[in-house]
Amino acid sequence: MKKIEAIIQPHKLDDVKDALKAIGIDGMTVTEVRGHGRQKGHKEVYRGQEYMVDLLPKVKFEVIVSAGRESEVVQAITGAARTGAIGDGKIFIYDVADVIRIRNDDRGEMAI
Amino acid sequence: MKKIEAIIQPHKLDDVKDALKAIGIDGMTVTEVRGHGRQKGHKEVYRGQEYMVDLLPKVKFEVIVSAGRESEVVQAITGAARTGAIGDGKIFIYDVADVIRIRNDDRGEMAI
Amino acid sequence: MKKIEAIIQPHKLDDVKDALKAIGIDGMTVTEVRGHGRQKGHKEVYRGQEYMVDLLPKVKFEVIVSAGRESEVVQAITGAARTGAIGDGKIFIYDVADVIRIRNDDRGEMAI
Amino acid sequence: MIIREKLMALLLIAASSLSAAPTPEQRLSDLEKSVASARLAGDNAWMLVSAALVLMMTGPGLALFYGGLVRRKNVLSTMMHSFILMAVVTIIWAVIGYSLAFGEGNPFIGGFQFAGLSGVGGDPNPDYAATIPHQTFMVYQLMFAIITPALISGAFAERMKFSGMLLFTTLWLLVVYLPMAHMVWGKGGLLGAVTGTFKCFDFAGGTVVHITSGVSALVCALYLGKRKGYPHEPIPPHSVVLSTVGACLLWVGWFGFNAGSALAAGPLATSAFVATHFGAAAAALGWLIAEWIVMGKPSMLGAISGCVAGLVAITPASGFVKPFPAIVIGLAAGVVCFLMVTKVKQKFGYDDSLDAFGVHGIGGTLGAILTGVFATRSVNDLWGGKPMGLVDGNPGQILNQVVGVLISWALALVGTFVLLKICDRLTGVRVKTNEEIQGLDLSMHGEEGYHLEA
Amino acid sequence: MIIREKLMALLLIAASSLSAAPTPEQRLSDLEKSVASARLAGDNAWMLVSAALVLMMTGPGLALFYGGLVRRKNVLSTMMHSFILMAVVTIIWAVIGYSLAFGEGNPFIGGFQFAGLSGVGGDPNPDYAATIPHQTFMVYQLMFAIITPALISGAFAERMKFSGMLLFTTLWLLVVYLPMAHMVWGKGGLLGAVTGTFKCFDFAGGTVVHITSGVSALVCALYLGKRKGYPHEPIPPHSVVLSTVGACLLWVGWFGFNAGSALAAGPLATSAFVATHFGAAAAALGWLIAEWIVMGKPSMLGAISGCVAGLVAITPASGFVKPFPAIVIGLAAGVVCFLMVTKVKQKFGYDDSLDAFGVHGIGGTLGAILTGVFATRSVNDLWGGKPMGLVDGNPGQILNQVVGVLISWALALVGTFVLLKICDRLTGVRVKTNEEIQGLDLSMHGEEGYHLEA
Amino acid sequence: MIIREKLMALLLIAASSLSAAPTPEQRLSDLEKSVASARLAGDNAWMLVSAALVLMMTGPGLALFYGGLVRRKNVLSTMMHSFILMAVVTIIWAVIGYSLAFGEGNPFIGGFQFAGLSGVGGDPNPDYAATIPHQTFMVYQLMFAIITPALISGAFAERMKFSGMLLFTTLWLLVVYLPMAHMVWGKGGLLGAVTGTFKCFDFAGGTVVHITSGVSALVCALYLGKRKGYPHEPIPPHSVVLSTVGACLLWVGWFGFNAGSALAAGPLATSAFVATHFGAAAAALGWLIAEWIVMGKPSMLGAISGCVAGLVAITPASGFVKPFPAIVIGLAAGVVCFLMVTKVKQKFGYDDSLDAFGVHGIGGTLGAILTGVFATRSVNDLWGGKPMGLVDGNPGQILNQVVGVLISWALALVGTFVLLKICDRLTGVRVKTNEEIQGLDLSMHGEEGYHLEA
Ligand SMILES: Nc1ncnc2c1ncn2[C@@H]1O[C@H](COP(=O)(O)OP(=O)(O)O)[C@@H](O)[C@H]1O
Ligand SMILES: Nc1ncnc2c1ncn2[C@@H]1O[C@H](COP(=O)(O)OP(=O)(O)O)[C@@H](O)[C@H]1O
Ligand SMILES: Nc1ncnc2c1ncn2[C@@H]1O[C@H](COP(=O)(O)OP(=O)(O)O)[C@@H](O)[C@H]1O
Repeated sequence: MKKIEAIIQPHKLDDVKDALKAIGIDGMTVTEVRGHGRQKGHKEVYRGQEYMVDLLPKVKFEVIVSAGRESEVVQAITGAARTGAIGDGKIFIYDVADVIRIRNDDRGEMAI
Repeated sequence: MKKIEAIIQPHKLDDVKDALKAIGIDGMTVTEVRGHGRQKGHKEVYRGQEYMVDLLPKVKFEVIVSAGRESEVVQAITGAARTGAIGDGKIFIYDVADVIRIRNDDRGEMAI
Repeated sequence: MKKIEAIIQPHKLDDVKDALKAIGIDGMTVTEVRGHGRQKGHKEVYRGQEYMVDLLPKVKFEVIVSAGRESEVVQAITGAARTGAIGDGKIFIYDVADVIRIRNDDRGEMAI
Repeated sequence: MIIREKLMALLLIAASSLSAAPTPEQRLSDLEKSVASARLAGDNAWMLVSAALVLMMTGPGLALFYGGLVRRKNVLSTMMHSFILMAVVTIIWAVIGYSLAFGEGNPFIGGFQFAGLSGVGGDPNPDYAATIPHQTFMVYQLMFAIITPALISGAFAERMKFSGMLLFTTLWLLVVYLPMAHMVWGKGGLLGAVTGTFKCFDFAGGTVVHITSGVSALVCALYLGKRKGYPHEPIPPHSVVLSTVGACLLWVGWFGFNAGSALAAGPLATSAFVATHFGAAAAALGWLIAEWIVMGKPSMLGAISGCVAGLVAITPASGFVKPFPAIVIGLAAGVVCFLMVTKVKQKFGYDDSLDAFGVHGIGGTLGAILTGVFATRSVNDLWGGKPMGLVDGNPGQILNQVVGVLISWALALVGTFVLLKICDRLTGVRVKTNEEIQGLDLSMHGEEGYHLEA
Repeated sequence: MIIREKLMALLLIAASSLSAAPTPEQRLSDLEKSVASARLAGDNAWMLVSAALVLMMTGPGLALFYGGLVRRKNVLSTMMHSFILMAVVTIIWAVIGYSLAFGEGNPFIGGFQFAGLSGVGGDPNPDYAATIPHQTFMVYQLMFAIITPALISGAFAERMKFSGMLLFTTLWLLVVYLPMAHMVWGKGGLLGAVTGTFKCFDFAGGTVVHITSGVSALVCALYLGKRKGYPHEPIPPHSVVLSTVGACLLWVGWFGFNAGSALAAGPLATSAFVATHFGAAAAALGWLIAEWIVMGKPSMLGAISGCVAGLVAITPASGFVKPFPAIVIGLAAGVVCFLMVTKVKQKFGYDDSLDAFGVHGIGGTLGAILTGVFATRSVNDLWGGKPMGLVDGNPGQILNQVVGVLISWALALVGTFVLLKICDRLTGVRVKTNEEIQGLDLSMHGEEGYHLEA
Repeated sequence: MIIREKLMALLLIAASSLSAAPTPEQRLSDLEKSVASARLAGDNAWMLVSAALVLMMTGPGLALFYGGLVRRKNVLSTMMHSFILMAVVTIIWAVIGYSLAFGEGNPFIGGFQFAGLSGVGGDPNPDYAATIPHQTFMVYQLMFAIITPALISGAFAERMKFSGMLLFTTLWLLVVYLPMAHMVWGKGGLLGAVTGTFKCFDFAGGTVVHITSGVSALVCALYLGKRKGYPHEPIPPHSVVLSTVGACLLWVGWFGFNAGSALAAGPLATSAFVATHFGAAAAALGWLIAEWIVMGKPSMLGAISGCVAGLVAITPASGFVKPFPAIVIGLAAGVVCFLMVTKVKQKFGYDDSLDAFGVHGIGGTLGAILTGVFATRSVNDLWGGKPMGLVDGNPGQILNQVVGVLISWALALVGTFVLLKICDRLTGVRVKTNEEIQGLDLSMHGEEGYHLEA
């Protein structure tokens, strides 16, 4: 099983969620994060005190899927999140050792 | 070493935390997340504009433990977080390559 | 590739960010979390109702790097985040199976 | 609108030019009329402002104070308790409420004389206030009827069903508030300060407003039972910031409540204003210092709770006491309510969510009795020179005050219990467990207080 | 400052001791003067407070009400719309605005008589208000001129360019507001209630304030187009809590708006105060109940939207109707505006972000017409005993009201459209897509509403 | 309470019916009394409202303005600075403060005549205000004594120890505020506008309130040193939204501050009201435009900072200048304070956390001097027809103003430094580093401003 972790632009949240649902992925966890990358930050000024905000609001999706669906999910996400501009974000993939459904102790693929 | 990542109902936060402490697990990190799964969302209406909220508030626990304690921790969490209803959440388990304690550069199991 | 996940004191955020930038690490994701460890929490009292807050505000850094840069990054973080007091935090290291840049489908090390 | 004034001005000019020279008699009687209008303008200006201030106490004042003290998931439902009463009580008041409180009836309840506000117009009603329009008096008193049931909501916050809350507060107004208001303030009322059988001093509502609401709050807390998780799980206020803003607005609005109860803008209003301010200040310090000593740290929540406790306790006394006694009353209220809320409540273990009983019930009772101690004819000579309170040489007044206190306690205890029973039958009063877990904002109102995602 | 009063007091003492015994004639004429000052003090006290209350409606009232309804990333830009108009309109008003509205001119616009506030001093101007300083009248009316364009901002929130907004509202004040104010309230105005060609009743601004702003809001919404994502993406209010606070402050401030429009602190002010309060209460209930029935749950946002709709609708009527008709007007406004905002808007699909048209345009129109139905000489005998509204026996008044409504609609529609075209050329009116995505707080103002990280 | 009015009414009725026909002489002297009461009602209505408005400036006004500007972890401790002074100063004022400021003493400080408020009752004190109860004057002035030390807290926010803050502000009130108030406003004061040795114009507190607090703020900032992390780490306001609400409430409340300083509801109050409003508006624009030009974007924080700067600068001038000079003073204050806060402060590098010096110290100084330029007898003829300010033909007044400015600067500089030294010894004034990192809400008060977890 794989964990697909995608950092995307906040305004793409709904699009990515819908794209995942469209390919039958129902389980997902979303976190508000802040990210730094190639995208330039912005300047904020308070009473003349300027400062660069270089940690920008991003949204992190975490989706655990069976290994076989990995590429399909990656495509759904990139398709929905891409604008072609710097700051679109990244996807990181990890191995998952096990999954347990709390409600009924289902294990492994069954629990996804 | 293993990372045990549990997504649970927010109102179970204290119960799970206490269950972990009860079995001697002191290190844990908690994040507010939003999740989508089998649990149905709710409807919110603002001036007649309805919309479905299908990302529900959840709490994510992350606990890194030595491999040997994995099943004990899983049991503590499921025991405390289970209500038997859809939405109880899931536990994901990952391998951890290394751990470092920032304070004193302790490494590996010693650092947990 | 490796994921380096550091839980640090919130007031060290800027120092750690700068330390990473100083060694040429530009990609990083930051999340507000709460943590429990050896550090004692604090007491809050509302109208005589005391309670112990034992989940303290922490900041989580996630940095994905090529395996070769692991120790350099760990050193940068510990260097910047250490105060020597309990509560300084921990670093967890995981293997990363793959990385994709959403903007242009770059894969693997290239995408970092 | 402006045209009307213009016409009047023209008439005035015309009058003064045409009628070559009015006789002195004419001028005298014109003057007598215009001085009455001038007096009315001054007093009415103050009373309209006071009415607005008392409305501001409920919304946004109390809505913020209580709204900040609950958890994020219940903030709107809590603010709704205050807000919707601004609407509901108004309609009841217009139809029948004002008449039952201030119409002539028996010593316990008013009659139907003013039902549908008939006879309540622009001319003063000298039974109540000779220098302001009767309508001003009516709308000013309405604002009191709004805030009183809203105060109770502090006891049932975070767990009362919205339909049950609407039914309960409507009935409560009719069964508890209106009789109590009539007894104390209505023409021929049992507890009237001048003509009552038991001459009870309650300048601005220690018994009518605070004891009735505070004691009813206790009954609600006991009847509804504890919130899920109380007291072993922490239920901290989601925003002491909002509560602080609310407390400040309550403090400011309370000038309308107490000094407005002089029903005119003369020296008595000023005296009540000063007593109110001094009482609030002393109580904020009293609570803070007690907390500092007992709990180790002085908190913002303590300071604002103290100021509210002081405002409650000074309410019945405000138009009867001098500045330094006001400080004493405030100090006492701050310390006593602190002990009540932090020690006594913990001991008995009932869940008065936002301490409506601890602050309003106890503070109101304390204030009502201390009014009997400190009331003095040198501030407000109601009895034509006869001594009024204990310090004035009339220890017996304390008994009168106790009678007022007992009647309001009894009415509130019995009335509230019976009404809750009825509402429980008709609509239910407590939400279901899963609704409580989800939060009342979503389960009752289908909305959330905050959407803070970027 | 205090020294002056001291001097006066000394003079008075001196006068009374030196001039051994003033003649009765002397005393009579002294009295006539001092009773006029006393009257002025009472009325002026009320009008200064009213002016302050109306300013409070814009800031923080409307700023909070609107600010809470937008997304977090646009909260400051939305509050700025209200706040900056407190500054901009003030300067325009001083230089030329007051004169164009209230100077003597033709039936459509005032002259330059009061330009630069010349001739606007401490003495009353009996054309408008005989018992308050002319300056008080001027500054009170200024507060109306501030809030009116601020109301429009509800339609263009979250997407209008700041420079475009400044230019547009400045021109709009000159081209739409000032003529309309002159027609209805100015000396010799076309729609004046007493001397106008079409005698239209608008006590506190149903046409002048709410129709002009509401209808202009519709034009803005159509001209600017929808916000990115609307309506398929949810755009929930970021804080109904803030909006609730704002609505409460609007309610309280509206007493200054409506009861202040009596321009004196007499019984008419009280009557308008009562009508205002009753209208707001009934409308909050009307909307809430309609929503409960139609949508299944009664919401806080519904209750506060209703109260604002009621306040809008009662505005033109407040100084002409009795309490129960005020309740009827409020109820009607609550239900109609609810349907407008939830059903009609959805059907047509325009994006009136915060429903400035649905509430102010529709509520204002409804109120203006119902004023013709319920106005009665027994409240405000403008026409020397002649019947006024339909219920008073003058059905024809409804036609007059319709004329007022049509003129204000026409002026707002045409004026706003032309001005938007011009501004679009000169500064642009809509932000760029990436600026809209980033949020106007950052893109227009370089700052954020909240930094909540620990 | 209502009973009393009733009795009076009965007496009146009785009087008019029994005493068949009062003589004209009788009627005249009755009229003279009742016209005085009527006048008092009007003026007292306004002054009680003004007192309430000035209290509202501190809480919630200033508490929100400052509370929004600090980091989330210090929001309560910052609001506490304002709130607790509402309590502490009140008690000091009652015991001795009022007497030391307004009792008769020497040119520098008042005597003990009014200690414990003895002799401060319902009758007017014509030394200060002949048409309002002495108690009204006392409580109105108290509100000024509350806000002044609260303003200083902007300089030591986020790092001052609570016990040290309490001790310091108590001493500061005694040593700096009371003497300054006496010199400028007290009977026989050195700087009194009419009878002083140096006849300084300060209508509502440019020197007494703003210079003393602003300059003391600078001393505090320097003495306490910078906050940890300042200036290299960003310390953005945690909620410009709250600060905006606070600024609006300050604006509204300032009408009570300035127009209330007329101590009556006549044309002078109106004139001060207008000047205040115009000054605030012009300064908001001044700062905004300067910021737009210099920094590239106009910000909400800029607009609200500007309005406060304008309100500060117009304070001493408000009862002496015409509307357009008020605009000039506002514009100047907006631009000068902007430069002060963004450029000069950066240059010198001291950490005046919330710019109490930059806004109140500089704005107050500017306003005090410009008052000497623009004061005119046509607004407030203090000197019986003699020219007052530069534009009035009395250039020498600027010197008088400079003397007032220098004395207040000197007193504030020396007094504050000495008191800080003392407090540092007795309680300590700065929190420990780990307390500062944790945030003062937790370390000083054991509570948090927000618990926003679901
Ligand atoms: N190496 C990395 N480790 C962790 N997070 C990263 C890394 N690189 C990028 N990110 C995350 O992805 C976001 C987008 O990266 P960025 O470089 O701005 O976009 P793009 O790759 O489209 O140019 C960042 O804000 C950050 O949150
Ligand atoms: N495949 C998945 N990937 C990531 N998160 C998941 C996944 N499945 C479930 N979750 C998380 O677990 C939560 C509970 O899942 P849900 O299906 O509602 O509960 P249950 O498994 O008890 O029926 C979700 O809200 C989501 O946060
Ligand atoms: N085993 C663990 N699993 C997950 N998070 C941990 C673990 N141990 C520590 N943490 C995180 O690291 C933070 C610091 O740990 P703590 O024990 O207080 O510090 P230190 O290691 O410096 O003594 C904790 O608050 C928690 O967020």
